[in-house]
Amino acid sequence: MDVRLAGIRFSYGAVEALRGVDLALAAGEQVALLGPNGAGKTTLTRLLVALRRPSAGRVTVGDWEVAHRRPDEMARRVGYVFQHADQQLFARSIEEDVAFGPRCLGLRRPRVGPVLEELGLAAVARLHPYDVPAPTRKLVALAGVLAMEPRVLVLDEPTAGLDRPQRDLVVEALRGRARDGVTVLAVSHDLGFVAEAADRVVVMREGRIAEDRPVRELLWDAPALRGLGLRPPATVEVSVALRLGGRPVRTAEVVEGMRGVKWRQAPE
Amino acid sequence: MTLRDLVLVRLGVALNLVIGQIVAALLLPVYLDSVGTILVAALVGPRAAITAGLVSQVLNAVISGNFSWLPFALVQVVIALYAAAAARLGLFRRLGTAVPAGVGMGFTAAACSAPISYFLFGGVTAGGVTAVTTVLRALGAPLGVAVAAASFSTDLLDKAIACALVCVVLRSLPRTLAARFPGLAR
Amino acid sequence: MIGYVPGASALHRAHPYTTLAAAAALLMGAFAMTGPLEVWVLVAAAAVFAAVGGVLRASARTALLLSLPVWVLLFVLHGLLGPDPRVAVGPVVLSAPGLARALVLGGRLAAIVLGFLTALAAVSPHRLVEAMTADGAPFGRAFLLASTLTVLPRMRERAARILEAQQCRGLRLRGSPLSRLKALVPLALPLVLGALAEVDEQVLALDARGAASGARRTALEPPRDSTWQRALRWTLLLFVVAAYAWKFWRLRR
Amino acid sequence: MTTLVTLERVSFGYPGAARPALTEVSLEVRPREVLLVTGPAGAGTSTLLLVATGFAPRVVGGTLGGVRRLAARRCGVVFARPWTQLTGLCSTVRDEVAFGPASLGLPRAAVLAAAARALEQLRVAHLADRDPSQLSGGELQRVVVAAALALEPDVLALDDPAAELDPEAADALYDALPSFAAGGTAVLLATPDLQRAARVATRVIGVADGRVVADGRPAEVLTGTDVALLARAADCPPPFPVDVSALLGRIAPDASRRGHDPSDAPPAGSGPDPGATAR
Repeated sequence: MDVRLAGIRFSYGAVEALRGVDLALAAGEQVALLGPNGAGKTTLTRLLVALRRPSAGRVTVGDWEVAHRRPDEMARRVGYVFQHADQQLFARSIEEDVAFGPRCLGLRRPRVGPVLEELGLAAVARLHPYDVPAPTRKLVALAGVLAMEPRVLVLDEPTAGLDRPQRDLVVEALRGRARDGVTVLAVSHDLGFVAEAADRVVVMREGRIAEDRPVRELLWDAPALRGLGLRPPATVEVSVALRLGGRPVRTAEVVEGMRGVKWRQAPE
Repeated sequence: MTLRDLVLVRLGVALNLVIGQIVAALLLPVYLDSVGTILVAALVGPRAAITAGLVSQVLNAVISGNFSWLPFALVQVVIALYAAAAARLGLFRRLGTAVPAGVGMGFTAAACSAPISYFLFGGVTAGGVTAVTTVLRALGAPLGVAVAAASFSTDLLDKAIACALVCVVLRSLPRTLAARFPGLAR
Repeated sequence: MIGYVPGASALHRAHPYTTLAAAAALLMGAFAMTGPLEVWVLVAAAAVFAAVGGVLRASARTALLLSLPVWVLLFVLHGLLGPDPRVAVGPVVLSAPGLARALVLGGRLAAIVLGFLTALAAVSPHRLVEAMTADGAPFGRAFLLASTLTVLPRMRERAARILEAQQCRGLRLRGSPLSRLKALVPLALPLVLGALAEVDEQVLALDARGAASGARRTALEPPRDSTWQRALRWTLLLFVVAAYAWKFWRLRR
Repeated sequence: MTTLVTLERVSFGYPGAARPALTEVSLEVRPREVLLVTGPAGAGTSTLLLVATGFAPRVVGGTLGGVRRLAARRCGVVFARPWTQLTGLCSTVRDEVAFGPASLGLPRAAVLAAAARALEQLRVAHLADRDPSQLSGGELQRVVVAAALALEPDVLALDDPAAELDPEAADALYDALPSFAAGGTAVLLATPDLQRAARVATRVIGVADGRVVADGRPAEVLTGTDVALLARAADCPPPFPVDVSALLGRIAPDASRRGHDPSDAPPAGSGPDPGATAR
């Protein structure tokens, strides 16, 4: 579903957090939002679910004017995964907690089981959410949002604290949603994740959009990354070291580029 | 008290002071500002609960500036003792017993706070209670009756909901957390 | 203005126990006084206390803001609705004993609030903790006093996040009283469970840093106490005892 | 070399837990090592840190089996969330860092000296007079680590210490770990962030389902870094290279030419700085 922000301004008291933001996201697009702390990334994402109201400008999600909606109404279209989403769980089992959102929305046949399966949580479905490690709880919270079948997904640092297999599950889940036309917007510092799960990267600085580029362009632009205090992901580091062509960023692309490499045995 | 008890008391105090934020968002006509005290009574015991109640009262004063309410600390002590006794009797295990226990707690608390309110403050204390008192007094009820009626009507509902909520919390504790509190097993 | 105000007044420099003892004496004294005149003398004493601390104007303004609604209610509850005999004050006829009562109760409130606001403004939590440490007070006492206050902002922040998160999962905050009561569960439970789940980490962090070592903790900046300050604190105690003795002696007659 | 911690067939279960968190773990921790404990979520890495530092079962409860010998006088511990680890008693960073030594009742001068050293070591001396509650997460976590170091622990356990930090702050924290070890402290590290951990670890313990399944140098044991996973997917024979320089060392000279097409390569100067990648 299309998301459009036009001429957005927002202030916390005297501090202007957003100073004129225009951004359009198309259905099925996977976009990463980058920027230093305090650039306005989180504020921007909150506008999409009506948790904040802009002081100027318009936010639309599909044909909905967000200005006329409450957060619990926006939940029908926009799924928001909070940074510390592990702190929102409360039910006595993981599957019950995942079913909470769909139940609030009155979905008749919530797809709890498949979502748990997708995120590798089927084996722990009957456990109490606080009996699993915090990173797993984070996946539970993501499952809870996916089960609501949103048309737009907004995620704040979805991979912080996750290990690589868990991150790969998140990447796969997001790609699957995007193929179904879900718009995905993820705030993330984790460039390994961005490389896998974004086609486009929007960089914010001081309340404005500073850059808006295809992912392979930005991740191969080392000076730009250094300016953000970031190092290129391992996939790009390897590609540069091996002089692979075509600016690959995703694991599959790099592996493809490395095909035919002759390996030596490890030195003793 | 052990370090764990101290940290739990701090948690109870913070809960007492912060739960109002959630209650206000839901526009519920209660305070629930002793939920933390009751929880600590159930999880740790009477001594920790009394401490939580007293510290909450002092912090409330420090934050709001309403230091004249400090004498109501006595009510917090009574609530803590009642809650610890109710927990020991297992009344928080089911909603069916927790709610009546809460009503009883409301009675007890009001029976303590009404005289303090009457004798020390002439019936003028916290916002909601005072408004009810004034209306009743204007309708012709004697001051003592007005104060008592106002205190009881607000406290019964408040403590009944607070005890129900603590019951839900205790029932929702994951096994690994519950096992840290040997008192719960009783 | 509620809270510490940096400054260099005599109260700021005094030992924290002295300033707190003065505020406590005002509180205890206020409940001991029963006549309008005595109570308002105590209000004047509280004002002097605030002036010594250099925070008279700010404290008085806050105390007034806090007291004013109560004064109005006292006036209505006792002055208008109080018992006979009645006196005419300008155009209105008021209850004479009720008015006296309202003056006592209102003055009590003013003295207590003014006294504690001043103490709060003049005693930095840091110096109080240092004083208690130097005193060899048990760790728990200082911990509960200072630490509970510092966790509040984080707990509030967390409650706010939970409110937002559950709304984003479709939870409605409006509706019938029953549905709102039910909504308490998804909002309050994560707050409690999340906090309980962090207890272990907090205990470990404190334990690892020797909070339970049993040794007498070293005070880094112990506030200076003096003989005359100790004498002053004893005098305040005597004053409170005398005030209650006077009160009960009069009650018995 | 002395051994700070010895575990012999140690098992541990949390109170109320259905299964033990650790089963028959044997391990020796020696001074000056940065020991990475790694495994899938829930494998018991955090628990192993607590058992090896003596905090479990003493503080968290539970039952311990087997033989544990703790020669370490003092152990420190740091968790992911900096705000759970403040005492809440201290209104300046200096006081917060000094809290540990002060709690032991050391003389005032010694307390302040220890705090100053720790502040310097974490490069937070400039924050000494700030209120901890006003710091950013990254600054605060460095203060928390400094507070643990101020006690001069023999073993310092770090449980995903950079999970809440932005990449720059995380790099800074990991880069400081070898200096702790050089000072004689053994650093125990558990984290899913294998890329950063691989840069500093001197030894790796693999844990799965509460058991130690591997113990060796990073190059032998670490199979899950991003580079290792890439190499594995590209049919590299094990052991897999953990970082880019190791990867280059494993490639036969003529192979790197394949796939290289000058027209596709980034313009000079715009590609990532190869010097930085070999760090």
